[in-house]
Amino acid sequence: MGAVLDVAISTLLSPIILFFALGMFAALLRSQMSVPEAFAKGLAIYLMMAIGLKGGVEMSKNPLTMDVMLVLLAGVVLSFLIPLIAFVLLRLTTKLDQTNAAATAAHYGSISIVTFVAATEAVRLSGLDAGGHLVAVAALMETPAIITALFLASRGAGKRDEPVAGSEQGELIREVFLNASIVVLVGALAIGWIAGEEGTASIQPFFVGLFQGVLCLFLLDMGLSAGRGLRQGWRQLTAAIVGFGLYMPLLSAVIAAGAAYLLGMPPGDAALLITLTASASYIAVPAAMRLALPEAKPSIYLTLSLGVTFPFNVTIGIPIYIYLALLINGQG
Amino acid sequence: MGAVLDVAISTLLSPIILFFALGMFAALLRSQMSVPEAFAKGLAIYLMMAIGLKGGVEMSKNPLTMDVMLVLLAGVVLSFLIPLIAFVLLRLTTKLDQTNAAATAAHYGSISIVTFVAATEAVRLSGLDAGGHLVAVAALMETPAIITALFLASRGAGKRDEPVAGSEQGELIREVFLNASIVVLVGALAIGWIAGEEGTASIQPFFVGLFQGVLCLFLLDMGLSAGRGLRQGWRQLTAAIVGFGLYMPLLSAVIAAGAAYLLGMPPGDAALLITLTASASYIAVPAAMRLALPEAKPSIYLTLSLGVTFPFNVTIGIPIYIYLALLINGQG
Amino acid sequence: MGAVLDVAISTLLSPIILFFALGMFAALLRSQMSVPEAFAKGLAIYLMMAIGLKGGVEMSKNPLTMDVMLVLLAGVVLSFLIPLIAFVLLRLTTKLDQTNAAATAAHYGSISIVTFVAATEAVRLSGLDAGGHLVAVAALMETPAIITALFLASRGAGKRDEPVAGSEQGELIREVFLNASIVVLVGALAIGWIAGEEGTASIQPFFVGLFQGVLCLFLLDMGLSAGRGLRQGWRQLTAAIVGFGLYMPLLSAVIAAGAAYLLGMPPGDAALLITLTASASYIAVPAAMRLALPEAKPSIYLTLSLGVTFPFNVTIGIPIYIYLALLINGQG
Amino acid sequence: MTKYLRIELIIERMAHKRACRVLEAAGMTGYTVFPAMAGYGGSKRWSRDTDISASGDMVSIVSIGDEAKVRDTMDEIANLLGAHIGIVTLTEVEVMRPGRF
Amino acid sequence: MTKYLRIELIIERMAHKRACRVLEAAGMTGYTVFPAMAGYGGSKRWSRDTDISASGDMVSIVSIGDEAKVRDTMDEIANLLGAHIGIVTLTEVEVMRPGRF
Amino acid sequence: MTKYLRIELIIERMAHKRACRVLEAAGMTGYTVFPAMAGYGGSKRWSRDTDISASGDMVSIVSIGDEAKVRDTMDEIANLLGAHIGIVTLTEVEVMRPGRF
Ligand SMILES: Nc1ncnc2c1ncn2[C@@H]1O[C@H](COP(=O)(O)O)[C@@H](O)[C@H]1O
Ligand SMILES: Nc1ncnc2c1ncn2[C@@H]1O[C@H](COP(=O)(O)O)[C@@H](O)[C@H]1O
Ligand SMILES: Nc1ncnc2c1ncn2[C@@H]1O[C@H](COP(=O)(O)O)[C@@H](O)[C@H]1O
Ligand code: NA
Ligand code: NA
Ligand code: NA
Repeated sequence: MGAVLDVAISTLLSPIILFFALGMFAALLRSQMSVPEAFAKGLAIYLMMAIGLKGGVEMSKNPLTMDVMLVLLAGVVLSFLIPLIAFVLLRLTTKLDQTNAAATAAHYGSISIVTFVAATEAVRLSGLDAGGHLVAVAALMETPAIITALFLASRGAGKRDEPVAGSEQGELIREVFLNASIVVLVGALAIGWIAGEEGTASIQPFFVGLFQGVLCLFLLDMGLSAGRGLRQGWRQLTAAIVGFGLYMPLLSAVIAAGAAYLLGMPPGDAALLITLTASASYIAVPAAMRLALPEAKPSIYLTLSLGVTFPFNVTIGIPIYIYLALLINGQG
Repeated sequence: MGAVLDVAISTLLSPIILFFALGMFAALLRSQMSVPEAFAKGLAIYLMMAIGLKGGVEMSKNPLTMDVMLVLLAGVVLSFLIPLIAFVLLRLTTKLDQTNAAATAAHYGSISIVTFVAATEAVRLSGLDAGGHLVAVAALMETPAIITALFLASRGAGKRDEPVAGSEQGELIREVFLNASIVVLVGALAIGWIAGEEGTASIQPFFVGLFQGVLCLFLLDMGLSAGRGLRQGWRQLTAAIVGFGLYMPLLSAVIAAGAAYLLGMPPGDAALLITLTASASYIAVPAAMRLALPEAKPSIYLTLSLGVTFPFNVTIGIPIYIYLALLINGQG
Repeated sequence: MGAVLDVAISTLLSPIILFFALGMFAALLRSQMSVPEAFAKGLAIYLMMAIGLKGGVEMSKNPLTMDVMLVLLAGVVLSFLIPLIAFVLLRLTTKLDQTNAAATAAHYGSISIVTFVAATEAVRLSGLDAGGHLVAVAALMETPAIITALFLASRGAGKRDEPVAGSEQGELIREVFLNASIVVLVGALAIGWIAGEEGTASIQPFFVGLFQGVLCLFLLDMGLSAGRGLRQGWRQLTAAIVGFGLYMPLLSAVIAAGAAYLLGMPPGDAALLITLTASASYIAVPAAMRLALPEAKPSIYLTLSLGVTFPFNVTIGIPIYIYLALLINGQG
Repeated sequence: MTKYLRIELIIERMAHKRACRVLEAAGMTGYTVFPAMAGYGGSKRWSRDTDISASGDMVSIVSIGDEAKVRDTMDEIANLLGAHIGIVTLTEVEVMRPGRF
Repeated sequence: MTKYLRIELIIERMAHKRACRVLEAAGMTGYTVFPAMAGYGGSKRWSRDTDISASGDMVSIVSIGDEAKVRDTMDEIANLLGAHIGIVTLTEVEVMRPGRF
Repeated sequence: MTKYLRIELIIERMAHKRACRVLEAAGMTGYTVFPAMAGYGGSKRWSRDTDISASGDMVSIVSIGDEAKVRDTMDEIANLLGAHIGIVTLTEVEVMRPGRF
């Protein structure tokens, strides 16, 4: 427990989280500063390449075992499943209508790559190890939640039958399965796997050496986004909705911990699977929702995911998830 | 003296200054090349994060002494004071009206972070040391000059009484005290201070290792901006105005040297305080002036600050300022 | 021969090429992902600075010999000459009209810096050495081809006599001789030469350490561009045109190999000269053509150069060019 | 005399390809898309540089065509805007080289 | 029949929030802001990518509303443009879904 | 009463300086250039972020002036568009502060 507290404190005082706090603070004080969108998007691509490569290189060191395959499968199942639970809870405890509840649920079934990265750091600081295949799990968990949400939103009568004008066969599928983060994560994972440690040696200074620093810059921007979203959108959030943004990750975490326990995952891997399940999307899913459920309100699902759940996860959540992972391994 | 000449020459031949010269040269030859604004702005944020972190880490090594506090105070006083002198000189020697003179004066009271960074390099090359708190001085010196200038501009009769339509209580204050460079400099300084050397070790490759290189890229862009500004704006500058852009930094430098002497500052610190005082703003103050004194002409104050004073400072000025700093320490 | 095959394979499996393939693959699958233009353009400037500096530093180590001068001259002559051959072949084998044939020919006479960089890597992997002056050759080879093409396009009757409205004396010359890549390449080369190894030591972590990694990111973007161009433009390309895009580089390579043989160039240098001659422009020349020959169709020349020749060169071409270079040195 | 209209369609960036397909399908000869950087509507503000998800981003699609074709296009556009947020205006314009529309 | 007008206000980027506040205060239902990249006026040129201070940048604010509301807004806009550089045009437009303005 | 026209010229980015020079030479008091991000014409699509050569990029140049001056400008613009791709529209607008045009 003491060790977990140490992790919690060193997480909170790490420059990455401090820059996030700086951004959030500046936005709440209504500073006009911003990171240009093109630059931030470039950094996001860098981060995903780096994560993918790292995972791929690590995976290239060990053969693909049945255990690994089961973890991948567990991730997919969790991503399909969590939105169901989230949807039911939202409908019972908040006043959100079917569409908004489904759209919000999709966010919680999908994942946040930055939360994943922050957890990777915390896991390392805790002296634990995690396998490269968790990056593959992350990529796999992005989309199933969207499918569940679309199913939930379309249930019941009165739904639009004819497609929206101009919509095209396959456009949603392309958006969902071939969005930047999946293409880059999976592609870089494969490249890391093929090229291996030796083949990627010459690009390590860029992708490994700079990773932490770039993350600081990116989190400054995320803090600005989250703070501004919160300042502008908090009126749309009732107490019940905010509550959901705080207890849902914990609930997801417990479910994921159960799965990790059943699969006998080592603590590092388990901590990352739990974090992925507990994290909520704020890039890929909002984009997909604009196409698939345009009548759902971004000011609800985005404010909640980026302004409430993300800050909660990277500060308080991750130490809890590591603790859970130790617990199921009898080391809590 | 010989040592100073050496510094002067190695300053002039450092890649940083050579890239600035390249940009200026290309712009004067009317090359169409440009660095995309979003990319340059991203690099500027990086540079300020790096400077702030470095200062903060250094400050974390020593306790905050009374001496440090006095230097901070001296910076603030100089920033308040210099615009008064600049304003009087501009009104006496040029034909600028009250508003334009006040706006221009604000630029010379505030500071240029890139000039500061170039001086930091030159100080290091001269074998001197400088304290991290000079970064805090830089942040503190950005804004007082703006306040003085607004006061100068609003004196006298016939000034607008009712506020501009759409202007909002506090918008100027936010712009002035919470602009990107202050938020990032002060924030990163605090983060460096809190996290210390150990806490920032993992982000050093990004923020320390790359600093000089990024600076080259940024100065290429500054050269392009300065050259293009000069080419398009030189017609607006009379000889008297250009003269001001060259002697004002020297005058400021002498005043700052006096302050540094009174405070007994070591040569490295003194050189940086002198440079800050001698430098002129070209990002933060122009932005504030567009809001506060929209009738003042950017083609005057910006061309002068970016096209005349900045090149003067980074080439000839800095070696002189180091020499002054050695002089007041009896080492000239 | 075995060694060449090894190079071919390690070229094909290097992360740089794999990222290019990833981008191309994603684009062909119609993924919506993209690298923001401002970010990609910033990276391009970085890459050219890095290449120029490296070449300049290497050149600073040896005196400028007559041999070097002759290689520079050979590059210029090849760039003037190749478009003539390309033009004749295009007119004979395809249905392109005079203007489109001339515009396309210009691309093949000029060079691709990224192909050059990829060849530099492959040369290094083959255990060969190459001189820094090849960077100067690259810069010199960019423009002569454009002049030849303009001459070819303007031959014959019925050509526009009066200039296009708004066109300005010298605008084309500035675009052609002072475009970003020439300014940055030549400027950085000069700076590297002046500052030398010692003077550039502090910027090496940025410009040398990161180079390979940045290249991966840039090639991901190039793959996306090439793939998308191909997907949208392939209908404009007849088999004869595609054929030209594949045999023309080989023909250019053989001619350049002849020149290299006559000049007695060592294998590393020869491989790079051959690659430059075989490579085709996709940034500088298209821009110049929009100004000088606006009636030529980008969907032809750009799709061919970026979608056909570039992928051919970086995968299959480069190993062949290295083999040719060994051959003329009696080591094939 | 043929009358020409300029369609200006301000729509979510994520949905703009749908609008583009509608315009193409209706036989408009061309259109041009411009990125917006900020906006306000329904008492909410958005700004490109401060929203990491970019889900609030809008673009403006400008397309010029003759009246008949533009009027035809409007039905499908209305269908599209039933699902998405956005506004459309039509302005009468004079064109050069009318033959090309 | 209600007439609808499209306001196009080209103004300094630094001052655009003031204009936005004016529009909001006047009860316009929405507006959209577009970044300009270059321009010319008063015999001076500016260009976004070549001015590091960004102090010359302009933006265009487009806002559609019914005539009455737009006319009301113009007084305050005039006050704003007394202090800032910028130009305003009003164009008569046809709107779809008039109810929303 | 003087009539004011708004020129909107959608033209290739590479050629936009030529258009700007034409406008300046014709005595227009100002213009503003906006970057486009995508478009369609001649059954080809282009998109800024996906074309590394940027040779397909278009911009929109907006310039407001009185009718006489705008009409004068059109001849030279026609000459320019003989060589380059692009479209021009003229719209009648109401201006504030007419003195400045
Ligand atoms: N009257 C209007 N004029 C111009 N743009 C508008 C207007 N109303 C809405 N918009 C744009 O459309 C977006 C969505 O508006 P709304 O549909 O009202 O939520 C806003 O953020 C604006 O960018
Ligand atoms: N007649 C005009 N048409 C379009 N934009 C203009 C016009 N006049 C001025 N502008 C824009 O407003 C800016 C400032 O112009 P000025 O107020 O004349 O200094 C210029 O740089 C242009 O971007
Ligand atoms: N009718 C139109 N309305 C708006 N923009 C157009 C139109 N036609 C062409 N464009 C723009 O001009 C570019 C070139 O078109 P084109 O000259 O038809 O090849 C297109 O990619 C569009 O950006
Ligand atoms: Na989740
Ligand atoms: Na100063
Ligand atoms: Na070539």
